Amino acid sequence: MTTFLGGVLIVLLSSILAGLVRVLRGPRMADRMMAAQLFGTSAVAILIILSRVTDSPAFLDVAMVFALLAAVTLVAFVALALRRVR
Amino acid sequence: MLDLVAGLLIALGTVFFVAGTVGLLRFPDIYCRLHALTKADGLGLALIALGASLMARTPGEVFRIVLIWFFVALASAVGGHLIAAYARRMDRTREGSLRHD
Amino acid sequence: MTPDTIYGMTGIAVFAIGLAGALCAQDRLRRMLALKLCSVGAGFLLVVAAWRRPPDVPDPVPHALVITGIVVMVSATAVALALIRRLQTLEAEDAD
Amino acid sequence: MTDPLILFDLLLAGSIVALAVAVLSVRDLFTAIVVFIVFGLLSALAWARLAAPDVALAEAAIGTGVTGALLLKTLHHLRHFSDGQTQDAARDLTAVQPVPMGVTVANAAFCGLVALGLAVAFLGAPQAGPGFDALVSDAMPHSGVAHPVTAVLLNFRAYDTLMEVVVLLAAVIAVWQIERGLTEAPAPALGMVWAGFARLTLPAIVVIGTYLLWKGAEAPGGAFQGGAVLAAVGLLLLLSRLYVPQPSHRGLARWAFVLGTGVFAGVALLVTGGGRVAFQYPPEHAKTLILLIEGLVTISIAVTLAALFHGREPVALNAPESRHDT
Repeated sequence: MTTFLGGVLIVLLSSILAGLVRVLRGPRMADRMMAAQLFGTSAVAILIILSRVTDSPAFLDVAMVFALLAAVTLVAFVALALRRVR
Repeated sequence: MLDLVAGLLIALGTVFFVAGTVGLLRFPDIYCRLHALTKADGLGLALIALGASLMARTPGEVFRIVLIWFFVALASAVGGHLIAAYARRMDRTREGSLRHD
Repeated sequence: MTPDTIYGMTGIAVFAIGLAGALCAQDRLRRMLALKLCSVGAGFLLVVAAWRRPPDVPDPVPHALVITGIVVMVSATAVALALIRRLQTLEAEDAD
Repeated sequence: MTDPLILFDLLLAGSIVALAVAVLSVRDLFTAIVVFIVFGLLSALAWARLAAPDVALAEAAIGTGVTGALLLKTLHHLRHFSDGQTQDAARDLTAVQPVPMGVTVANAAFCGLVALGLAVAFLGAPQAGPGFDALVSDAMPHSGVAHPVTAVLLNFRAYDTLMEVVVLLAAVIAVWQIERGLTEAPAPALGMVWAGFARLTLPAIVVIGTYLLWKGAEAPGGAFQGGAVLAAVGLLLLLSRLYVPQPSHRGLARWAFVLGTGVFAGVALLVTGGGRVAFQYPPEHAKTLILLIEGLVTISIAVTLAALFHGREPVALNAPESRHDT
């Protein structure tokens, strides 16, 4: 089971790395920001699985903080950009 | 048995994550990518959370996993909305300024 | 190969990259980012120093030091970024 | 020995180094900031992997919350004030003459040498030398809390933590002075969906922040993590202009800034008054005192971090100090 979950972790991490191509290529700022949002979700998934593998429930709190604060960077981006448009 | 079901759910969730990333890379414009992203990562995390909570030891862990899933789903829905609204407004002002010129 | 060697080398690499960036960066914001990379690299080395083979619990003192370091770094970042913004404003006014 | 996660470790370590290179080498500054945020995310994962959930929590809360928002705000300001649509205009203002090749090579060689020295020192060091673990676990019964990291932060090395709170205070004083008299930006229109989201999420973040603070006594968590999470509420309120700092709130904010430092130092003085050394709390009151300090320090940290993001001191619009004070 641990080996299987290790494989899942590697796939999830690779999906983050593949998504980085979108961050680097853009073309718009919103594209880059959106990809970062997806990475937040992937990191939460990685932490949930990691907490199972290493049997440490404390990682769930880290995942919870990521889940709650995922919106902050995004809201900062949108709110700051819209200020200039108005 | 329970482990098997949990493993299947987690594997399925991972497939959704991979699909979301492929959509992020392959779809032509920002609105399509947003669609791929919010659907895929929402569902993928739901399946992984379900699988992980099947393997949880205490009810407290299950509760926290459910809470995490709920917050991520909420944030990703609202984030998708905000990004889409932002992109649309940017498109409009760009068009407007072009017509103005 | 154990996690501590792997992440220890990562920390050293990140520190060196940050140092190179801080020396070579052209604009102020990028130099700030490079210094932040340095601080994360140092944090890696401390956390690695605290790591013990799994049945043992890690050493709490370096963890506390890194947490202190993170908070001090965010204060330093805020001041540096405020200075960057102010300098930019003044330069823009001078250019007018 | 054959840890099934070793491949995951190698991949994670490799991507962290690659991201560090990318932060410094991509041309667009906005991309660099996004890559830096992802770098913070992955280093939090690595710290979780190294069995340091406290550190991962602090990095997650501060790295994804305050730091990212601060960097984005600064970039927005840079592009706005150089009033070009592209970042090239911003670069023209800040960039200087090209650096001669020799200097770059010398810098790279110097950094390589530093890295080499560090690597030799690191690999040559004895595996898992004597740390402070034994000392800490011996002293744990006297600390008043059950979580070693919290015991170190608020009891054994409380001087460090006091100074850290002082650094935060100094930072907010400096930022208020630097940004004296700048004017407010107008509110962004985020729409109905955002309003509903805020109504649901902001209280939830408050609950989770308090939970992290409370949990710090026996498990990973504590004042800094809790404070950073609570600061995110302030950030969201400030960004969406649900709360606009008023000049009349300045006094309250100042009290909140000094609250943590004041109580921390006050408790130390009180303990000295009882004929003990500054942070040697009487064992029967240790837990109460630590929780009191942590609670108030959390409020202080949350308000200070939010103020550090907001930057300028709230002043009346027709105040004597204006932006053109030079």
